[in-house]
Amino acid sequence: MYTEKVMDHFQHPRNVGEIENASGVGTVGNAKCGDIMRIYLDIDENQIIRDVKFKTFGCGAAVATSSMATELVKGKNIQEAMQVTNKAVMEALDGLPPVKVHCSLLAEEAIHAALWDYAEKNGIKIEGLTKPKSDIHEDEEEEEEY
Amino acid sequence: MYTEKVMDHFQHPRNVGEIENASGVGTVGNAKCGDIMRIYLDIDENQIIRDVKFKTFGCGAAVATSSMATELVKGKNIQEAMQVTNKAVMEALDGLPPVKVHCSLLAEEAIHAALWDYAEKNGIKIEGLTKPKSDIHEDEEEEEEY
Amino acid sequence: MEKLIYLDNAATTKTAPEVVEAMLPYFTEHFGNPSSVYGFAAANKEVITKQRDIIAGVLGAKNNEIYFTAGGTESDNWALIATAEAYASKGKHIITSKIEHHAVLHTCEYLEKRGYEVTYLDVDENGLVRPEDVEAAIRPDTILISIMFANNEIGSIQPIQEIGKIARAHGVLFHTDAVQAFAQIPINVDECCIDMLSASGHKLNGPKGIGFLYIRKGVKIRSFIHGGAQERKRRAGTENVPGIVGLGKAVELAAASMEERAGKESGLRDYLIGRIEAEIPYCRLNGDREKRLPNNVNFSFQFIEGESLLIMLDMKGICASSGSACTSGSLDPSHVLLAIGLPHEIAHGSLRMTLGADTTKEDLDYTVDCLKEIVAQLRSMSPLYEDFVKKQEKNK
Amino acid sequence: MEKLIYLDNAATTKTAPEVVEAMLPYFTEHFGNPSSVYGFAAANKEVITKQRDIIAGVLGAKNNEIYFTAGGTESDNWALIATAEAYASKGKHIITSKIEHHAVLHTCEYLEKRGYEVTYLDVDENGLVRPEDVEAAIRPDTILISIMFANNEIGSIQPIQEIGKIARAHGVLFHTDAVQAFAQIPINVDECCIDMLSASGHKLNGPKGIGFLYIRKGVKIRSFIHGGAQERKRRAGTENVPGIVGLGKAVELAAASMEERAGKESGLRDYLIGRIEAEIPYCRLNGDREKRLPNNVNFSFQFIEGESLLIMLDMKGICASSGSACTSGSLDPSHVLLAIGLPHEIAHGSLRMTLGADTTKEDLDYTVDCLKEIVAQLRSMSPLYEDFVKKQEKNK
Ligand SMILES: Cc1ncc(COP(=O)(O)O)c(C=O)c1O
Ligand SMILES: Cc1ncc(COP(=O)(O)O)c(C=O)c1O
Repeated sequence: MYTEKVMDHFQHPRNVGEIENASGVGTVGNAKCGDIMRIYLDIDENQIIRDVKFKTFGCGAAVATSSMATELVKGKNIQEAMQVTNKAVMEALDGLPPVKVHCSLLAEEAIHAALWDYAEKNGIKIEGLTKPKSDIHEDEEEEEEY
Repeated sequence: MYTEKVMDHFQHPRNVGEIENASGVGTVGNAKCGDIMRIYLDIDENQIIRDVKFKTFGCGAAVATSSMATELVKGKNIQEAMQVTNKAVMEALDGLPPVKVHCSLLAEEAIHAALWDYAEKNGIKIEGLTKPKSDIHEDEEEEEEY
Repeated sequence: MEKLIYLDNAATTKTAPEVVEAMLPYFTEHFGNPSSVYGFAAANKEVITKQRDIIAGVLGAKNNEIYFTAGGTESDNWALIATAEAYASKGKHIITSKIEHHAVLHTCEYLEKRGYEVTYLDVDENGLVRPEDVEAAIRPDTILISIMFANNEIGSIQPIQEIGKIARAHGVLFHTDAVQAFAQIPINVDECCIDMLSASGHKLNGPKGIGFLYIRKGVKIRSFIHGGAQERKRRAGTENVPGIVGLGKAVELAAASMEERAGKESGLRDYLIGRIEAEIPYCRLNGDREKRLPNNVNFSFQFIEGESLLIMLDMKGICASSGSACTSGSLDPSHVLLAIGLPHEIAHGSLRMTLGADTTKEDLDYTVDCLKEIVAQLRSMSPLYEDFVKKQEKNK
Repeated sequence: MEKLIYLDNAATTKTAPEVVEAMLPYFTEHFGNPSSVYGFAAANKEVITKQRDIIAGVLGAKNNEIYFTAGGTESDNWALIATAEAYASKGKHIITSKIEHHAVLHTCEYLEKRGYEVTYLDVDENGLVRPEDVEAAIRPDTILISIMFANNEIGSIQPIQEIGKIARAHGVLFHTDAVQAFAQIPINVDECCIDMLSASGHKLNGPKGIGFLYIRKGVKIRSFIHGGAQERKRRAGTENVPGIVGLGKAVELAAASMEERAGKESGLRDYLIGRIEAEIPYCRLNGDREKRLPNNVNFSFQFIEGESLLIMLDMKGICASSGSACTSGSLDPSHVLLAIGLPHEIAHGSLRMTLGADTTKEDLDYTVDCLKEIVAQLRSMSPLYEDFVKKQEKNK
């Protein structure tokens, strides 16, 4: 079902944990749908992401996308971090099964939510960043296509 | 499907043939339904069935019941021959599959038809004998019983 | 029984040993449920996909257009009933032929009871549907045309491409029951404009209890069997993994050998037809002489009845079948033989012999020798033959 | 993979080697079509009858009340749809429960779209239907009650005898999906007043793609799959002879060992439940503790999600299943777990382990050891657990 990369990131998730007094924290998803991701960012004065940690409640893909997303933003500046889309996460993982694509969206959203928190705390505006939806599943509805 | 007796009578049918100038001949069934039986009787002046022959177009059971029916009436007087019912034929064959029961009816009917012919020719009345139906299948209709 | 000459490959075939071998590991080793998460079982999902690829390849279809079922009958039921339900708002008229298998005909009768109207097309004396009849039968409320690819009794191969094109031109869905034709003769679903196609494993040296329905992408029919999300949510029930693997293997083998087999079988078929016609009087070949399945021979022998013939052949170790009523427990002989215009008594005296990959010329020689003898014997005890001979003598 | 501990016997079972052995001759040797006239194939008809005898014997039913199908799903579809059609003139109301298998629930939804009305009964927190609820739901137009014998996820065994008696008293037909219960626990169709019963081969060490529907004599439902005259004209399609033989063998074996197996398995089951409850905090046993299938264990582990758990167990060679949405590709967790009142996030963290005849105490010890470790690991990376711990610390 999952690629080797996904399995690797699931089995050995990078950057699991918390950051005390983080520059920004974002939590997305909801327990109802079975995925919650929380991202902690430690951002320095040059707007470089010095450290990043995550915690995730969810399936294998949810864990792997969180892990990969943290890897992709680590050491980047916030502008670069904004470029880490769900597509980028998926590509870095060599793809996801169709039913799991929403996990990668969640990872993107979690990064954005943490950046939003950072921006709010510091009273700055990040280009292209909008307030995170509280539930990214809301507008998803599966309709089988034959 | 068939008992050993049926198979024996099918493989080695007794009394196949014709009787020239028979005392009575009866043909029943119709080609539409796939069975036709013709019975020839040679009846002596004491109303004893001296000889009997048959010809049958039909399935294995049709042949076997004709054969058995001829065996059962041979040497009997016409009153005794009237007692050779389809049940008697079936029993003598150790039974028939349910879908083949009509063959034994046909055999009974064929004997009766030949007797009727004999009675007509000789202007006598045989107790319990009615004019043969031209098609014994008419009032059969299968309705599956669950 | 010593000798066994199996000439009933249209009824069912021997499962090829390679097929059984391919299936075996999926009973006791890789027995997992393909819907499971763990690798041990999830691997079976890919195994199924592989079989789908094989089948799609043979038909010129796409992988996700193949749906596994429990056999040809279920496939036919699904195609007809689900189309009727899905397109009821467009119309309730279905076109089929009088020579379809009961899996189609009885399903049509079921639909008739549920408010649908069915046109049963006549066939010509060779058992062929006339494409112009199909076209003439199409109405604004026609939602489906279902014509079999080749007939199971008399082997006639229908003008499927012409019919498919007519269906397409009129925007009507086209289903074909290819249970007898698939992997026996070439079929391309695009060239023939086929929207749905039924097939069954056990007719092509695969296992019983497995088949498939091809459904062209875009055809909006739903499930026939409701439940779990298997087969892209269109056919519920835990996948019959060994069956699917066996079917895939059988299709692979059949497709690879198709041309060679067809050549060999049609040669033997014509040899058998030739000998019977030359050596047994008062017989008639049923079905088209040219547009005919490579393995099908069907004769009517006048004055005798099919079941007797079958039993006598059986006693000689020969397995064949008949359109006689007696073999089905019903009173009427084969609807196919009646549809090509045979009188009842001729239809009752029919014999179908369907060759297989193993059939040899020696088998057929032995069969004809037996047949000659048996036909003569049965005629000698037939009142119909007696009448016929007497009439002939009178006319002399 | 080195070690394989298979704890997903409710999903499917390994086909018993004796079953495969019993089937084998029917692929390549006795491959004939049971409807044929010649002895070679007609013998298969008797073989099928023998299997019917075995199954009927186990249920206290009559031979001709057993009809072979392609599996539990088809049996459920047949029972519901054909009853709905046959008794529509009496009424269009059906009663079932919220915890049925999708084979029943989705068929009910299909019937709802076709004008039927379905009452889905609630269950109590242990997953049991209340007989009084069944009785209260009966209306003059109720034609069918369909309640599963035992639940496939949480193993709860329903009060089938009480429900059957209520159905009988009110003159309503009673169907039970016994796919998980048949040959695992004793069932007598007369004692339980069961009119129809579904079962599936692959749940009891038989083959996939075969099952049966018991239909009490007198129940006037017709075919669901239309075509040939097989199965006393009630289920068309060439008989899956190897499958039927395999099913018969499996039932024979399962019935003979039922009592002993149930004793052994329920002992192991309770051992597993005991260790988990003692050693893993924040967990909940789902399903009734007493009225429970001998082989079913189902837990929810708070703060973690089921699919992750399954993958981690898989990495340790342990096969299990979960009611998590992620394992089914849908967004909602198991409808069964929601029906017993679990909140979504708890339902997502469920784990089902279903034992088999081969399961050993060592397997379970190893499983619990792994489980402890994995649950701790997943909790350590769960934001829900983080929040919970922080809240607890605050409250101290
Ligand atoms: C033309 C045709 N259609 C459908 C079927 C039904 O296939 P099955 O018996 O495998 O369900 C058959 C064979 O019996 C057939 O010959
Ligand atoms: C309770 C129940 N009913 C029906 C089914 C369907 O059986 P099958 O998948 O064999 O069609 C299953 C198993 O999947 C089940 O557990």
